[in-house]
Amino acid sequence: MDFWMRLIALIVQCVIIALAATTAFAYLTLFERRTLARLQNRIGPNRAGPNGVLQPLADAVKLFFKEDIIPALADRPVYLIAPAISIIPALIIWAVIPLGCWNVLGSYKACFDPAQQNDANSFWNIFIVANNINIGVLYLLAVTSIGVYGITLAGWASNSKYSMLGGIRSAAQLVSYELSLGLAVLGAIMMAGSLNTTEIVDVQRGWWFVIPQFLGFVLFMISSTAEVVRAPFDLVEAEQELAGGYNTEYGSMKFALFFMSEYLKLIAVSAIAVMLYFGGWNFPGLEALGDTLSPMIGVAGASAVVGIVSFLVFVLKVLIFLFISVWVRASWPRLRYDHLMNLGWKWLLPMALINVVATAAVVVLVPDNRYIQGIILFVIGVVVIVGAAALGQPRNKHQVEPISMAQISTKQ
Amino acid sequence: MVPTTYYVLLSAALFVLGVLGVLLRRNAIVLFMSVELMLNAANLALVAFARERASTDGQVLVFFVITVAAAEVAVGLALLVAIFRSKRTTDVDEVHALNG
Amino acid sequence: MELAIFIITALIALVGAGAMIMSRNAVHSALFLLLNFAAIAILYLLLRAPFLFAVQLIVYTGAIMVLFLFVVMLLGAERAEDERDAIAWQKPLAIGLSVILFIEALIVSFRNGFAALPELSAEAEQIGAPETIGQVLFSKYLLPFEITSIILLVAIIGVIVLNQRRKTVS
Amino acid sequence: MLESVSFIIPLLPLLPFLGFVANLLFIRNERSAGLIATATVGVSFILSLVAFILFAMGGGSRPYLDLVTWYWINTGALIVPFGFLYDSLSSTMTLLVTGVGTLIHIYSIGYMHGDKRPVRYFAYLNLFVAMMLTLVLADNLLLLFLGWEGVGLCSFLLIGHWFERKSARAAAVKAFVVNRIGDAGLLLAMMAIFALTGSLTFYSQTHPSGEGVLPGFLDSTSSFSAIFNFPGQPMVLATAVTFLILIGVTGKSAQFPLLVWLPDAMEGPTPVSALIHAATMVTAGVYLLLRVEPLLEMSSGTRAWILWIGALTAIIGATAALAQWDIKRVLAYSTVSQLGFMVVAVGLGAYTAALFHLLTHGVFKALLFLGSGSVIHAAGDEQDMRRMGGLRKALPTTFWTYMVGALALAGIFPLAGFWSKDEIIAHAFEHNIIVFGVLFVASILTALYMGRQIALVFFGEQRDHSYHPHESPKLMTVPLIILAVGTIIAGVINLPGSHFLNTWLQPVIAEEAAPFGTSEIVLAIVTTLIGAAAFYLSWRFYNERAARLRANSNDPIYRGTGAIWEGFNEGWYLDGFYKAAIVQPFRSVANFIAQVFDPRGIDGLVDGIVRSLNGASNGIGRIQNGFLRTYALVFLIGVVLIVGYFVAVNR
Repeated sequence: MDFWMRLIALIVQCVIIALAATTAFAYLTLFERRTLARLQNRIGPNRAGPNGVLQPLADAVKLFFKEDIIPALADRPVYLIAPAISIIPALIIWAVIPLGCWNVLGSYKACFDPAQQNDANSFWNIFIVANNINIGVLYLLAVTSIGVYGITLAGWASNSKYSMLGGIRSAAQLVSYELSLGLAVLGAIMMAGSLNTTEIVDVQRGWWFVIPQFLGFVLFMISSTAEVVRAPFDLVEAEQELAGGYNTEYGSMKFALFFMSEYLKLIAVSAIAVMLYFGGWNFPGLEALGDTLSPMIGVAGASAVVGIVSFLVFVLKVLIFLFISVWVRASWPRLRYDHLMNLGWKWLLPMALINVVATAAVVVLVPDNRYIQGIILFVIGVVVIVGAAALGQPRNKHQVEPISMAQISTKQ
Repeated sequence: MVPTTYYVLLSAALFVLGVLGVLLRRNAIVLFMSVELMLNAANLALVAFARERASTDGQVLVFFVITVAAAEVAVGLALLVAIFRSKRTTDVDEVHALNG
Repeated sequence: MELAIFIITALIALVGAGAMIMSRNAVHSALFLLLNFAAIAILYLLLRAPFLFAVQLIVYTGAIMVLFLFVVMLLGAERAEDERDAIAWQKPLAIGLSVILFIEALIVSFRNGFAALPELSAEAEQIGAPETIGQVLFSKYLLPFEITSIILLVAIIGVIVLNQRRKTVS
Repeated sequence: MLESVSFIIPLLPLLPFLGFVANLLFIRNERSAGLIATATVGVSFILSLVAFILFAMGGGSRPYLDLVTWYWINTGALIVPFGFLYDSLSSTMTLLVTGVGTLIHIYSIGYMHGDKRPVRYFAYLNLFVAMMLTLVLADNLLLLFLGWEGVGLCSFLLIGHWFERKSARAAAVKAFVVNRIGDAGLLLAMMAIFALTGSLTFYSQTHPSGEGVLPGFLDSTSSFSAIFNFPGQPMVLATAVTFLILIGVTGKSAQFPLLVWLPDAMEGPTPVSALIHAATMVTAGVYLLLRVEPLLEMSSGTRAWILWIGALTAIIGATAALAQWDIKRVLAYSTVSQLGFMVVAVGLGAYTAALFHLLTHGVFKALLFLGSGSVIHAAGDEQDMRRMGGLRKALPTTFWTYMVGALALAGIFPLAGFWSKDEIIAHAFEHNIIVFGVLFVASILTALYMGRQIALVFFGEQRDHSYHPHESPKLMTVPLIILAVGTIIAGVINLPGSHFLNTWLQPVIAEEAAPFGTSEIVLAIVTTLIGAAAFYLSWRFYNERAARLRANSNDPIYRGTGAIWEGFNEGWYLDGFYKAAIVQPFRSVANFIAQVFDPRGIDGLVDGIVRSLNGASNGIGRIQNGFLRTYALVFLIGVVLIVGYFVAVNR
């Protein structure tokens, strides 16, 4: 009985999350276009619906009805399967991200006190995480690492020079940045002492990892941006160089799937950043809110409110990250390919290693007081970042690369 | 629970397929992949045995195998690229000259 | 239920492996192998080895196969078997020997029987947990672990040396 | 005083050896080589003289001096000291070897002047003397054997000194090979002795561990008295052992079956011939017989063999000497004959007489060889007596000294040869009348061939005028004069009645001096008179006919004797016999092996192996085709087999 209930609930969860994610993607495009437009001192799409809220729908309709072209020399099966391979990881990555805490059968207190999670494996305990497995972070890494296939295969299957270059670039870039990404995450894992995502969120209550893992956070942001092929690391699809990159030969819905997977991954990465460094759905006063409400609307009601609020808090935090992402895209020029590789291998990787070593040392040497740990690690992190920045300064004026105007582009 | 023998049989089948790949294919890369397939088949058997004995050791062994396989693939592919540079081919039969 | 999952996954794995060696295109081969690896990863989950599941995905699918694809694409070597087989005579021999090998495996299997395994206790379920593996890895298998790290280091150096561009003296 | 003797004795062989080393390694010119070589041997002679005197003065208390310098081999069972035995026998031999050796060295300086390899020559000469002294002074058989082989080696090297000449090479090889046959006998004898007594030393001495005695085999003769069941005929072990020794002696001392090497040894430089024939090498055999005298005394069988071999050798040598044209070959066969005399003496039990004749013969034969060397030198390296004649006027010193030597050899009173030879003949007359007859004929023949030689070389007119004879330098004539003086007076050491040598040898050889009665005197007078008559007649006969001799003409008596003369000339065809019986079969076997067996059999085998290996490697090489997949296939075969083994057989 329990098994079937669980299966049905899982399916429901999956459908909900998938639909929510795609919807979120759709509106993220609108959000990005509007925000970019504002940052560039223009208006952006505002014709479809009030303030352009129906613009994503219009785009979708347009893409659906575009003619589906398959290049004659393409490798058909791979060409067709590549968008699917691309979208799948972007969706399944959500399985282990804790979106909030709604203890349906028990008290909201369980969300804040691990001791009361007496039935940790029960499905009803924490609703909003789709699958609470003990290798959550590893799962995240695994899925992100699969993400490379879609792009690479699309590039290869198109049988076109530009696509091919884009595909190869993506393969190299993703494999390179995966290392520093994983190592950056490792710091947070060591602090938390667990690979379980809910536990990581739990541990951060009142003391977000962004402080002790400041260096890790910075590294994570940079390498995750590269990992989702987002500006300024979007060389894979650089129009100026590659005429659009791996998806040059794709059109209509297949292109839409790539597009979607990119944005979904962006959202997912932002969610992971929130989860790892900003306490996930945690927010100061959340427990107090439950305490205040429970006498009024009962424990179940309070739990529901806390669950919804925690979810909203989570979404808010992710939104902030998304905004930052757009902001970065609007501000920073694209890197040159060799610079990209240099950055990944020669700067981020050593820094991530320093982070791992420092974290491990501090965790072992100062075992109990997380505040002191945090302060020490924060100082170390700042020193390393500043030092790296200083070291990275061009020593010779002649070596300064000419900086072109930020390349701002929208898709389509 | 699934009997261990099923896993072992599956592992054997995969292994034999890997052997066939090594023996029949000439593309060095595919050949290499077949070797990886054989490694995975062995891994699967190891994990199955670890499950039967409820022991962690088998899994640790598999972990080592995977790690070393990664190193092996890196070196092997580097060799392949080096060979390709001089011979312009990845056909193993093309590199059968035993001297020079 | 679990048996059903096993059979489906095993079939996927077999099909993946078979298609891998049959496929004329190296990229297709790689993709089929990927499928096979994914199936094996799922089998790891069935065998209570979630850590290995993750490692399999990260290392094999995330790194090794990417590397394969990368090399195939880089070299444009997806089709390398256009000419006639120089040693075609060994094809039937190879198939025959492989069949014999499989028959031997069958004999062993049938000799061992097909008794289903008992359910594991909650404690024993932990054999594949990352904590357990970490414990064993850093105590009982510390030396192999260190040696593996050295192997990796050597591999890194070896790869770099192998593909170093010769600096032209000028 | 004896302590100083023990200090001196090791120096005797050591000094010439040092001379050898110096000449071998450091000296590069003829003059210093000759000086060094002569000086070392000369000093050695003086020292042996000193030692002899000291020993003679203090020797009464101790019959011999056994001086162990160190243990050569010390393995528990086999103990071989590197020791020197100094007794009356070896001291006498030492004097002969060093004395005559010194004179020959001096002579060599003159004779070898202008030679191509003088340094090497003198080095070998020194080594020769050193080895001979080692042989003489050795206190055990193995060390004696070292010297024995050493002189064999040196004779090989010196006979082949002019190895550019094919005949010299052949002679050297012949000497070496023939000697090896005898050496094999001596080796077997040594093994037998060691097996019987567990020792190789002659006399008992202190055991190296400091306790007990290391028995000497001559002291434990009872070991040899056992009966040895030789098929068909039992014999005393002593007979077997001494017979083996006798084989060695026949090789070294050129006795009957193995005498062929000695005449050919004339291919070496003349001083070498003198050394081989007079002082060293050939005397070694006789010395060995004297040394093992206690064993010989136990075996009448061997002594009979010795006797008859000696007699046969004496007559072969004498007759062959009669029919030679080469001045040195005459002397060589004469040596063979005289050695036969000595061996006969041993066979008769007249050991002292043997040694006496050995000493006197050593002196006058050295004189004769050096004299012939002088003649050859004067005649421009011509050795054929038919090309000589009338050299009396050109070479007065040589002539007179040679005359003394010849008369001594012929046994003319009162020269040394008379005393010693007559003693042997007297012994033979007393013990064995047949042997006496043989020896008597041999001694007449001796007078005949010496008369013939004197007549052909020194009298008449010079028949070949292609050279201008001139007297040799002082370096060569002075030794001749010294030796001639020695020849004249050497008889005194064992004059009948005084028996000085007998007394001297008493501690070593328990032999009573032979009685000297009327019959001996008559015998001596008769032999001397007959000898002198033969000498004169022969001189007269050849002197008259010498003028008609030409380079290739036959001997005057050839017409009467014909084939007999031819047989004598060929040394009783012993060489031919060996050639036909041994060399030719050996050669045909070798030819068969070289021309049939080797190319077809061995080469065929080797080629076959190579071809089969080639084929195999070609076949195997085809497996190594470089195809990775084939290797994998082979690997798979192995896997299938091993897994199959575990599945089917070893479950």
